[in-house]
Amino acid sequence: MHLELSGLTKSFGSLVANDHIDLVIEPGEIHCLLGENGAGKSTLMNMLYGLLQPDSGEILIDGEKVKITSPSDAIQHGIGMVHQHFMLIPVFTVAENIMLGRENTHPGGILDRKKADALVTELSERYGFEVDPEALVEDIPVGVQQRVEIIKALTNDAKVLILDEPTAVLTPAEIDELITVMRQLKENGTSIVFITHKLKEVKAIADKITVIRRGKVVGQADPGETEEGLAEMMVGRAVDLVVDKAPAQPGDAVLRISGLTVIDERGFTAVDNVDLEVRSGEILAVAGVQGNGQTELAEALLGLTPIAAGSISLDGKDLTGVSTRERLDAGIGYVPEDRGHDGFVGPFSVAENLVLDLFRSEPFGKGLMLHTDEIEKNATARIEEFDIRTQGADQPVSSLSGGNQQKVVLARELSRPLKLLVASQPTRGVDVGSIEFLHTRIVEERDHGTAVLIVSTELDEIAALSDRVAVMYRGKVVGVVPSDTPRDELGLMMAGASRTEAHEVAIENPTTLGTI
Amino acid sequence: ACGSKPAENTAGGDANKDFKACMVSDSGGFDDKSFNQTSYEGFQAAVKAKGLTPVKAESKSDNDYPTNMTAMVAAKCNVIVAVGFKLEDATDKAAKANPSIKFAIVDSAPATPIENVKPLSFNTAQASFQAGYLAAGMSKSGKVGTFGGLKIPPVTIFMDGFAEGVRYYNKQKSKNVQVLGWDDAKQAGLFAGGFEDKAKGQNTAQNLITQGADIIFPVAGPSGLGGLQAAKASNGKVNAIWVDTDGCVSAAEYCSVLISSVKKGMDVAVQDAITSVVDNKFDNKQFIGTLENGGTSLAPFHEFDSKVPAELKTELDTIKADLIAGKITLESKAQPKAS
Amino acid sequence: MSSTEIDSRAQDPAPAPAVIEAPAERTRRLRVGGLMVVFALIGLGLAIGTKGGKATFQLVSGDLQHNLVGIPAQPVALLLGAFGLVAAVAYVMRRVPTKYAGWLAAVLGVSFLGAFLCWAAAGKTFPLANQFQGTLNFATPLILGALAGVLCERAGVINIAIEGQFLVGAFTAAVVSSTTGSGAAALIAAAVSGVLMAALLAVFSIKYLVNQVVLGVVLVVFATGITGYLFDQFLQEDAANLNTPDVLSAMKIPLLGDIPFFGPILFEQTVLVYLTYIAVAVVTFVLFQTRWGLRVRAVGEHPKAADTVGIRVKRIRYSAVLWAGVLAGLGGAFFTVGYAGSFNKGMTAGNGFIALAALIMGRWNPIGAMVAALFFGFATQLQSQLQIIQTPIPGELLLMAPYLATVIAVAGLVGRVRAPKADGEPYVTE
Amino acid sequence: MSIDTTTEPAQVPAEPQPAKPGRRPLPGWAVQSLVSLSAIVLALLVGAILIIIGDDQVKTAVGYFGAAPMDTFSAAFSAVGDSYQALASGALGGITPITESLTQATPLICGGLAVSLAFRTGLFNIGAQGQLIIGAILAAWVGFAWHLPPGIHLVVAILAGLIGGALWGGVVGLLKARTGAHEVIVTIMLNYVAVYLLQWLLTTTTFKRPGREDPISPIVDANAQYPQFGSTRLHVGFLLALVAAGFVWWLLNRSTVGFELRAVGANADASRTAGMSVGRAYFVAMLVAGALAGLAGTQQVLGTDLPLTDGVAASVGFDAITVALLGRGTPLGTVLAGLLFGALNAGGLQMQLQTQTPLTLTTVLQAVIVLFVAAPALVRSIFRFLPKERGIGAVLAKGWNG
Ligand SMILES: Nc1ncnc2c1ncn2[C@@H]1O[C@H](COP(=O)(O)OP(=O)(O)OP(=O)(O)O)[C@@H](O)[C@H]1O
Ligand SMILES: Nc1ncnc2c1ncn2[C@@H]1O[C@H](COP(=O)(O)OP(=O)(O)OP(=O)(O)O)[C@@H](O)[C@H]1O
Ligand SMILES: [Mg+2]
Ligand SMILES: [Mg+2]
Repeated sequence: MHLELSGLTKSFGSLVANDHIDLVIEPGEIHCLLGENGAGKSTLMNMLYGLLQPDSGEILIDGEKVKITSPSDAIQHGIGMVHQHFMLIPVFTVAENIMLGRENTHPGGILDRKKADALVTELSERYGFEVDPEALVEDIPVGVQQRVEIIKALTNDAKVLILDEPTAVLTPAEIDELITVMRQLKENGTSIVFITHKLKEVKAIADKITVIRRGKVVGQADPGETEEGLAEMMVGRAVDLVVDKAPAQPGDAVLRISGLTVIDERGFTAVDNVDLEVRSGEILAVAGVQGNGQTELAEALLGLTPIAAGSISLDGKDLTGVSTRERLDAGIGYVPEDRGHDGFVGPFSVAENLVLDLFRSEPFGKGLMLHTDEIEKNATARIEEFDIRTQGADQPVSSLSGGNQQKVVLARELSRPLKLLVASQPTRGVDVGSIEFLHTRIVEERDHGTAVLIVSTELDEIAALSDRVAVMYRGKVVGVVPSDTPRDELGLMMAGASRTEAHEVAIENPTTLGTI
Repeated sequence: ACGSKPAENTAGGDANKDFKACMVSDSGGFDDKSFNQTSYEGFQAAVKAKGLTPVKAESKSDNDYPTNMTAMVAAKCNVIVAVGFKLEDATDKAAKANPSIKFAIVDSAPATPIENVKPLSFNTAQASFQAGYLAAGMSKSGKVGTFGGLKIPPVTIFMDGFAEGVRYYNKQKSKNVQVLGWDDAKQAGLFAGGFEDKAKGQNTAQNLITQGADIIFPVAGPSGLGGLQAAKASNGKVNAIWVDTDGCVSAAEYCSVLISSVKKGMDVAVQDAITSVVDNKFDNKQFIGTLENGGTSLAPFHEFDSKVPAELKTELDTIKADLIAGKITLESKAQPKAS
Repeated sequence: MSSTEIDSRAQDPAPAPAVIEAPAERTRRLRVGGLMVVFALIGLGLAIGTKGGKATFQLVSGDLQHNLVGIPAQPVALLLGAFGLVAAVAYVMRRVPTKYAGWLAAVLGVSFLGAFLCWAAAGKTFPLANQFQGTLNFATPLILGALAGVLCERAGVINIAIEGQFLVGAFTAAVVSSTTGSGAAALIAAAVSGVLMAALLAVFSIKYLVNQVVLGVVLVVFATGITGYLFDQFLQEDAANLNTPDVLSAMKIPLLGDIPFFGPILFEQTVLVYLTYIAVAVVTFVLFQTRWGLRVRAVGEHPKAADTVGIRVKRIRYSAVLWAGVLAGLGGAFFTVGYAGSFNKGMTAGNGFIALAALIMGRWNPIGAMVAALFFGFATQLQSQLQIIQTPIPGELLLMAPYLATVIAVAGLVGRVRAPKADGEPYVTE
Repeated sequence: MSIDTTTEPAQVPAEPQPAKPGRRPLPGWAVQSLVSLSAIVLALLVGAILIIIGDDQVKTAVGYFGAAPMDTFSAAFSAVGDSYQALASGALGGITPITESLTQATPLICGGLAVSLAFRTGLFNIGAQGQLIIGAILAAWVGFAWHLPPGIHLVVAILAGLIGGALWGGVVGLLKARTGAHEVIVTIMLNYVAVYLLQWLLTTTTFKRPGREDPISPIVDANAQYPQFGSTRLHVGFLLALVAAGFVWWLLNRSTVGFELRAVGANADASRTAGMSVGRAYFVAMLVAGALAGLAGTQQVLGTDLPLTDGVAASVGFDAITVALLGRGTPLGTVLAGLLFGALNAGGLQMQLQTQTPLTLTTVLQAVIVLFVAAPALVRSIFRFLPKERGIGAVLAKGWNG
């Protein structure tokens, strides 16, 4: 299918999110879209998929003008999409999610669940996925959820498949798998629009690259282009992809975790007898596939999840069983994994969010009194310092772009003296320009002598930031390795291999991304 | 519907058109199938008979009493009738401030008499006593039942009288008819918990029926209508006695199951009170409706006229005479005390 | 070890069930268990205080002389009390696999109730069949209302307006039955009026994006006002023609009606009660086994996801809310043609709010809502019966009991509930 | 103090909206005033239809419509005209009506604040009714059973009312925090419990008026009564209501506790992550909300000469929900909405008196006004000339999940 977008324009209020965008997608090509956060990639794809209506411009399929006013139109035209934010219903089973919208039924509208199960099984076999059709989506790991999304998109026999940041939550091995599937689809003549912030992936798979900046197409690039070149096109200035950081000068252990065990709500052992130490002035990265206990580990450190056994101490002070507030007061800074959920209060202003865990103490509050002028003053300073792009300190944080929201959270946590910074996925979904800034700030914090614990599924991030890496698998720490461990080896450890096993296997079976 | 325009209706007696008769309801409203409604009927009767100008104000809540009372005074009413004990404070206050206006209050009496307030009270225990006797005499199962809306004296006075009537019957006849739903000695019994929920009233009555009661005496306003519905649904096995008004008139659809009703003559009392003001015969003496003055009475048997044995009818008359003569005295503490 | 082996492990990082109990689980166990022990002890205490003699239970409604079973009150009460205590202690001590722990609570519940009844009925006759009969009477409108709520809220539209729908349904059924004399017409009219109220709810929440909590409360006020006004201006003046509905008559279902004990209770009822049974079954089935139900649940959980697979979110929401209107309207009809006859102002007396509570207590599940409604109906009926047979418990306390029991049940047993994720959130598309 | 009811909700401030530059001929509050004004006009139209169909003269005139059609219209016009004139004069036509309106508004404002405050914390407080009742019970009891010097007696009685309400609200918050029990269920149930408790207490000798069998308490001592303004029924409780509104505003916007409450209301997870105790916030919010409802309770028994009866709460607790919603959960909005409802109540009584229009009409009017105010899009589709409002009014409670 030959797809042409011509002069597509979309504004939100006074903001022009897409400005006369032209794009051609040839049959059987993998077309990468690159751009900063808020560049307008998702907006463009949402118009193609009928979720948004263009203000002007048109969509042509095989030379013919079509009107796509809803996702069902798009589906009928053979367009499938995997959305940036999961479009799965957590309380439904995999099969239910996949059949939704195109249910096979017995007479009387009664669901034919057998057929749906069979379809899931068939598709997952065809593409080498392993998915249990009866499992509840909320119970399966994010990586598997992503597969369900892909199966969902494939069941429509889409001629054009849009993948909006599908790899943000996948392990290297899973990304490899996805790349294989994409190639397989391409061979069958399916065109793919692929959006990602990871330049390595782009280079590995793209046939064509289009870069979008501030709602306009700024050019096409060749897959042979260097990462720095691509980054510069995206951001419009030279970007340092490697964080300049001096070797760590670790001091004494600040955080001591021993025998930590967390049982989750479903009764499963999420964190299994973990011992770890983080020293002042070093960054320890916890690597692992999402759902292997890192989230619970971080939450347990903050007292957000009750622990079943073990102890946590900070600077020799026992924190086990102490409230979250006391832990924050003891000098822990925390950047949660899901910023929208746990990191900020959406309807609150930037200024209020910047003091979300500081408002009780001077100068922002005293006793019952809240000092709003001090809060304003603080906001002005932090916005300046962290280059938060906002129309004012009283703008609600929910209306900021993802990268800027993340800056608000980080600015808040770094604006008080810390002994330990715990940051989960500090740059998920954030563009390269903002990543550069956020990474620099985290390293600065380390250099001030703060102990830093980063939880990340992103091997690039781990490579860029960490001084040591602890790999978690099924709630256990399978090994603590130096930061220069090859990514294939880390990838294998994240799948449960011990360090020595991983070392051997990685040499025998290099992955696509590992060799770039 | 293309009729011709009716001529202006000036025929009715409007002899006293500049005499304003006013009435304020309590929060039950004039449609409460109970004392507000009955009082209102008396009010209307007086207005019609004397050709007065009527002003009525319903109260949606307790908050409205002072407001409505003030508004009545402002409207230059000649006589203001307040319905219900909850209006007493507002009435007393308005009366003291406006000595030229006459007041009457239903179901209440100021602790110390006020010059221009006529209290209208009713000793419905007397007619209820007859009703209890009647019920006991008519019961085949040997069990009769009663329930109230809330445990308040205007309600329990009926239940007291009823229970005493049954006991009197047992004593006279050496029978053992039981009263379910009220123990007047312990002052404990069955209540629906309110006056609105008709379904709940019905279910409550049904529970009495299950326990064997074949005559139901509901004292719960609209909720009590549910009790009549329960009787009706029993297809003749269960009958009922209504309160306040003659049920065959106010709730005609249930007449077939109504043996009789305990009438509380608020209509007559209100009418008389208003008329007395018009006729310049007002006094502030407390009116206590009794069997003697017809302020409370047993309603006609209507459809049961042929089913109530003549002997029983005679006995009821005797009881009435005895009550009037003071040969029978009632124990109920809820009876109005003459002030 | 090959890479594929490792990969396949990576696909399934689901950890093994824990040997140690999760802290949250433990808290819950101790809370529920503590409550169970308290109740077990109360049960035992009552058993000890039970008078001698027989407690008689009547098994078939009707003449109180027949179908009686007498049991020695105190011994049975003691036995049940002890049984309950064992169950409670076993629960607290985790002596039964977690899977079956719920059964212990059920065992305790039944034995506590049994002991309580023995205590209350010692030397008296307790009409057991009537207890269930009354439970059903109280619960029927609550079930219909709660089901209406389930349908709405599963589709993502909060329905606080059940009370309003009840009132309008009751009013319409009464008027139509009075004017046409047809029970069927009355039920249809009640359903239609329920749908009209639902249409207000739907249009204002789905099209005009009005906050649904605001909307629900306002619709109740509106329904109270409008039925009250029409009653004042019309029904009051012409009650004979407008407000003398015929109550539906009970029909016995052959065979089913002959089942001992429950037969006459469940299967000698009006068509409205049968419609209620059908509604529970149909709503449960439709919601969980049909295409429409799947879509309803989808738009209530994650409307955007449903949209992306081509489902018309608003259309599904409209249909769910309107169908719910049918149920709520019928629930309203119960108050007039279904049971009590003529209409009077405010006659639903807060039952719509109780239905709302039942829906939440039943965790937005049709069966759960039914159980909650039955629980409430049972408690209400029990207090009424106990008032008649006269127990040492003061009547005033008995009147409060159903409400207190609900609070205890919710705080002690139900705990945190989770509404459909998108419940109350309007869906806005560009 | 003169208040123009028709424009009251107009000044309800919008919740912070993302500022979007653009051509806006009118400021946001002006647009909102217009919408609210239009909503009231629409509601009066709906009311007019009801008045016409219910009017006896119109009914008669319709009977001979063919013979004299104009009669029907003139009857309709005069019915509506008379009714609304009475409504307006009862609400605003002079000192007495205005003070009546304010008196009626007083408990509605406090009750509305109780609901609003809980809303802002993410709780749906249906229990103002019960909280008010308990507050009234304690305040009345202190008022008539204790005998204290002037001033002190009033203060103690008010405190008792606050404590009573706070207890009843606090239980809800505590259960929610500790066990997760849904506040909607608990508040509904506790309303009933409060009513039955009150009914029971009124049969005890402690509460019964000496010499009376009726369930009615003595009126509180003069020392325990709110001083009244001149000969009107308006009392100092009204000022307290305004003070309470100011307090709630301060609490929400200028205090650390309020910051926490609002944060928990807007995003409980993020608040917890930021070290706040969500459970404590629920508890505190319900405690204060209960106290505010209790204050409304004191206004019932210490303010307007009312003894304690089973109807002492009237329907204030439920009307308060509507008031809070109309006021969009803000203190100022709640005050204005309370004044509007108070005026409608007072006017409705006058309307009934002069034109025999049932009070239920006021109820319909109140519902329809809130309905239209909450649906500006609908109002705008009827009155096309209205400019577009930016964003839709603040969403209070998002859903059951907070
Ligand atoms: N519904 C909306 N309303 C208002 N503004 C919007 C809306 N959706 C997107 N925008 C704005 O449009 C711009 C483009 O957003 P878009 O989601 O397309 O970015 P993106 O390129 O996909 O970014 P990311 O890499 O973070 O996913 C952003 O500035 C965003 O704030
Ligand atoms: N109503 C709105 N007004 C203004 N901006 C909005 C609105 N809705 C969404 N946006 C912006 O649109 C952008 C795209 O939304 P989206 O949900 O894709 O977030 P995102 O930036 O991709 O975040 P993340 O990085 O967490 O995925 C975000 O930057 C968000 O701030
Ligand atoms: Mg995007
Ligand atoms: Mg993003």
